[in-house]
Amino acid sequence: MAMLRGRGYASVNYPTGMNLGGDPSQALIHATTTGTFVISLSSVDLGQGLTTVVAQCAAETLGLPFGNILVDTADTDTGPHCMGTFASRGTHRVGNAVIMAAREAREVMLEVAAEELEVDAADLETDGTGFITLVGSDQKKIHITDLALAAHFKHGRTISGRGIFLKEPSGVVPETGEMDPDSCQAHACTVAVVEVDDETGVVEVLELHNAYEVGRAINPAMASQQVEGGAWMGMSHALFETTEPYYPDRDHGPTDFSEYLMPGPADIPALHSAFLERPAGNGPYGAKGIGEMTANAPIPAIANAIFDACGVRLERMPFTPERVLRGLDALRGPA
Amino acid sequence: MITAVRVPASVDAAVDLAARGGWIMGGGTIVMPQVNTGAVGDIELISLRRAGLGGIQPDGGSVRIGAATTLAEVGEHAELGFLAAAVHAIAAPSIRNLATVGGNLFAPQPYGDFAACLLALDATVGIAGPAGPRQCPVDELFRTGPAAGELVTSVTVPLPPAGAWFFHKAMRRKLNSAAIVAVAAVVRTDGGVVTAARIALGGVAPRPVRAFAAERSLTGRPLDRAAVAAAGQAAQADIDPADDAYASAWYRRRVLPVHLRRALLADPPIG
Amino acid sequence: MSYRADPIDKTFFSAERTDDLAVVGTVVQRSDALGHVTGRTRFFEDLAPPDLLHLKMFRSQRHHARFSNLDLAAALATPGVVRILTAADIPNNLYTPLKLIGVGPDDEPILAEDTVRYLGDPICAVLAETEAAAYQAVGRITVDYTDLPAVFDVEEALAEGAPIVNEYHGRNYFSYEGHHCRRVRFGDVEQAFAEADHVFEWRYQSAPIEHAPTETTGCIVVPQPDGRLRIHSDTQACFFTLDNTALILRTPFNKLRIVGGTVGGGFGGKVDVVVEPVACVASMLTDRPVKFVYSRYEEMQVSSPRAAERIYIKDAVRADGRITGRKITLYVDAGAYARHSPYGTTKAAAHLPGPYTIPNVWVDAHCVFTNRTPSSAMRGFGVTIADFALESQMDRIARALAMDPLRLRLINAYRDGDLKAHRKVAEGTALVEVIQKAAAMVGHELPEAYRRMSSTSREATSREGA
Amino acid sequence: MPAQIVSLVVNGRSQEFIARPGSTLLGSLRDSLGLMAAKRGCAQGSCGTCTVLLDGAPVPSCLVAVETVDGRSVRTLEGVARDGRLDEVQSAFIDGFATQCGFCTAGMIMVAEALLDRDRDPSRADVVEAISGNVCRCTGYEPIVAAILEAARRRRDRAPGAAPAAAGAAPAAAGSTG
Repeated sequence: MAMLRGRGYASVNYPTGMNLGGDPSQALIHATTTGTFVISLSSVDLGQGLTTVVAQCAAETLGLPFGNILVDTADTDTGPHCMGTFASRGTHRVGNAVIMAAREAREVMLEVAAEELEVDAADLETDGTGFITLVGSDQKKIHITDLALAAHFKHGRTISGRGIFLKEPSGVVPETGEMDPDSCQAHACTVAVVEVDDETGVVEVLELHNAYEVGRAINPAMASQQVEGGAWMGMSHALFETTEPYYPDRDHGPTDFSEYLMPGPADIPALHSAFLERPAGNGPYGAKGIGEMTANAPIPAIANAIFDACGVRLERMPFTPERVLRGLDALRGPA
Repeated sequence: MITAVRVPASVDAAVDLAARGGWIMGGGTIVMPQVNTGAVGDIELISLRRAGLGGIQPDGGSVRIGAATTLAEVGEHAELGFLAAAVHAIAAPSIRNLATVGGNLFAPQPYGDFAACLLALDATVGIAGPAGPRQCPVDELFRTGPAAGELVTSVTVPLPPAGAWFFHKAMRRKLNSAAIVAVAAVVRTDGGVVTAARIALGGVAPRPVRAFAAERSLTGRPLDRAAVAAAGQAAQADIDPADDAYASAWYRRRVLPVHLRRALLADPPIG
Repeated sequence: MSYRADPIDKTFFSAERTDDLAVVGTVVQRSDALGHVTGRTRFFEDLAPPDLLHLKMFRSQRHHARFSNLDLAAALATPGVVRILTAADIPNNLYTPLKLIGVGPDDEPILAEDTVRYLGDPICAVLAETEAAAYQAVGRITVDYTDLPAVFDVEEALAEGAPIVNEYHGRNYFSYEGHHCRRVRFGDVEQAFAEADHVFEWRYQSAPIEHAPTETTGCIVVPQPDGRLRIHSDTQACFFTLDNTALILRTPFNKLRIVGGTVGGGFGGKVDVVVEPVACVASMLTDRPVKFVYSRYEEMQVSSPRAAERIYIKDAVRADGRITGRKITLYVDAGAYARHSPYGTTKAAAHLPGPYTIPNVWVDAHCVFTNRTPSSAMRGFGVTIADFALESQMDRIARALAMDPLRLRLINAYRDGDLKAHRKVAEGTALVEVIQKAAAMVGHELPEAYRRMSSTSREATSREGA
Repeated sequence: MPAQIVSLVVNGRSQEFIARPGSTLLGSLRDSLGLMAAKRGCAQGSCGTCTVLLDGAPVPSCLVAVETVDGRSVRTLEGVARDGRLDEVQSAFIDGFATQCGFCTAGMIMVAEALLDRDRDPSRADVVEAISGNVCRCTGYEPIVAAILEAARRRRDRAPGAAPAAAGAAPAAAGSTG
């Protein structure tokens, strides 16, 4: 018997946004009387962290602390339309809509501040701690809380903004497939190191190395969560998962988490990842969508590593011990 | 729909209730999934949780384990240390906190590794019923099942001699997996030669099964690779594997000799 | 610091990226984490309105059959059962979710009328005071089936004489503007094969994959004082669900309100609109709150999975590693109904031939109907399985040519300004750089010429194989 | 047979409620007591989202017929924070980005509480085994394992050498290996 080790590679790209466009999302933003900005959306956070990253985008655009932002979402009576959370579109579409809304609100904020400070709005800047200040002056400044109170009670202004992002819907030329399917593309290269038990066909993934180009990691810890969770799902798809283990035969479909096989905490590989950033011109601060793609590259990387380890080419997913062992048996010839 | 949940405070009370029908329940890990999906008719549940069936009592060369003893308790008991690895391979700790020794006898394959251990150990099952208490070998219980109204009260496990206990379970992941192949065996040797072998297999038949052909093949031979390989081939006659969500019958049959060898001989994989 | 924040290598694209941001690019704590660790986050099923009714579905036990004599008497007599909904109770029983973006035809009944097309196709919905009573009643429903021939293999489904899975399509494939598949035609692949040093053709296959969110798909519908319905849902797309539901209910859109946004894992599975419509009908007809939540069995076997795909790739390759032609035939196993599969198949066609610049490309991407659980959206669908095939193919080509697999990819990698097969000019590309970075991470040595490659320009030597 | 009155000590408080035959501990916590932290993920004991501590030991509450645990002590995630202050496991989960969708979090934290109550200095393997019955579909598990190990460190740092402080209502074993 032997444990055979191998390394495999895969490089991929992934489109951001609904295929062919036509998937708008809106955002509304307004300041409360004490200078908290409430973002109203109908977008859904599946756990990927949308509500956190769009608040970061709003804070960046407004020039205010992150703590000044609240997100109120996913109520169709109170939030404007969002196409939904799918197609790696949430951060990109909703982020852009929020930035557009926050820009409009920032303009009003600076206009009111200019009136309060009796200066030109073009000469004002935000300092990131909550103050709007005159460029080059320590004295001429006003805190957003005071400003918001003044806007409402004194100037009769709403510090608010509207945002929408829409990539216009487009079609496909049916004869040629000519189309404009995406807003931008993120990229990844994964290297897998596996060990194959040549007596049982069991594959263990020892290491996954990932390089991801994401445009901009708005929150690097949360981008890492996507890479890490996706790498696990990709490994799970590669080695374990299916609702029809004997596809296309329908029998023996798993019905619970005992039968539906996924790697557990004892089965996870060492993971090493790094980001590159090539900001997308149409992305929120350059960000591209990476929510979906992180499960993709590990699958062929593992297939290729298995071949490298033992010479068995897996053409069918998942790469079960049976499929690997049948391949090994075929290579070894009749016993 | 469940019509009542009874929690009798004695075995006699449990037997009385069981005589009227109803499902006996140990930890609930087999019964409650069916209750929760409505896959039961109008029945009573009879829980053994308070029937005084817990406890692990060493008695000379054997240990009596109450049927309501949890697998977690078995796994932590000093006298039963040789079974810790087998217990550890069953489900997850939170399930083992509920699942009982008695219940595991009725776990459908490819679950029920502990039952396979009991088969290899030639355990005796204590049974209570309308006709009074009785003892029966565990393999007989597997063949015949309990009679109507009977319930398992204990298992008594003869302790294997030092170095004679073997257990190995092939799984689809490292923890918390049903058996692809489970091998439990008591193999006695004298001067390296097998004098007696009692091998039970899980995951490869509708019930845990004795590998009689493998036992015959092994007995009288040195416990080495050649003998174990021959036993592995012989064991093909002992099994009746099926396809399921975990593995195909072909795969189970194909890897059985590998796992029998890994159970009986310590030869770590060569990296 | 106990979290993972993978390093950002700023040596790449340093001229295009800046470090002048204050909040973006920093690690702030997740705004939802406190609720999660205290148990205060409210998921839809944590709502407990009084007088709640439980809905359980009676489903097809056959792959393909006509049925008659649906007998509900014993079920209706079960204590606690309030009502049983059948197809006749659904105002617009026939739908398809992508009608909102102009995709048709309607091909899927909310509740089966006289035909079931997969194991698990919903037939009628039991409403009861308790979950147990609803389950018990479901177990007492009987129906007479007349089995119809079923087809499970995508290529058999497309063969002459195959049983028709879904008569609303009339054929076992989704029709794209009159074509039997989504096509890409770019250059002349046949000429590329004729001129190639090597031609490689292999086949790839996947099986259906479940999203397996820890929280199953479901909703609770609560009638409101103003006569509207408030739908607490774990949908991934509030308005998409609202609009589809309103169409099925034949009710004004503003009669409905979706409250959601807290979802116990989606991964694409909660984009289908499969629980809200029937739960809303149930709530309207009983004037009571109704909960319809999938059991784990339903989530595993009835909810739509990631489609199984079969992919044939034939490549024309020069001795130096340049891929000059790629012909791909893709079959997406949509199961019995279209759901989001026509979209996913087009998305797959758009993704092909992968992140490589290949001058001659031919793609036929078929969206095929079979008698299995309809597949639909899942994390990266159209791309995930294609990438398995494409990147396996790249590895096999490299081995056949005895080439470094990363150098093969770098030679063929798409760059800014390249024309893709779907005729969009590539921009913002970075495949070269992620390969270079990954190579560095694992100590995979690349020659100087390959380390100097860039996505922003194509080196003159690449056509000669660097 | 009619419904029964069941008594439990939940997070240190005595509670009584009426249970219909077939009710689970999970259903009773949620429907009768309004404690919603424990989740129904599968009702089969295979996902771990409903894990609570029964007399200090983690169990899937969906598999417990509630009449069978009458009189016993139950601890849920609602009983972990004290006076509004997060405990070490909760804070480590936040700081370590060990949550995404949050649906598995309650079960994961309760398993961790039971582990750290028994063992002040668990190994990585101990943590991995402890959570091996709990499914997470988002994170890939590693951040959860890391957060539990971090929580153990924080708890040791806070009370070096002391008996576990957070045993609370659960009469957990006071011994430790640390």
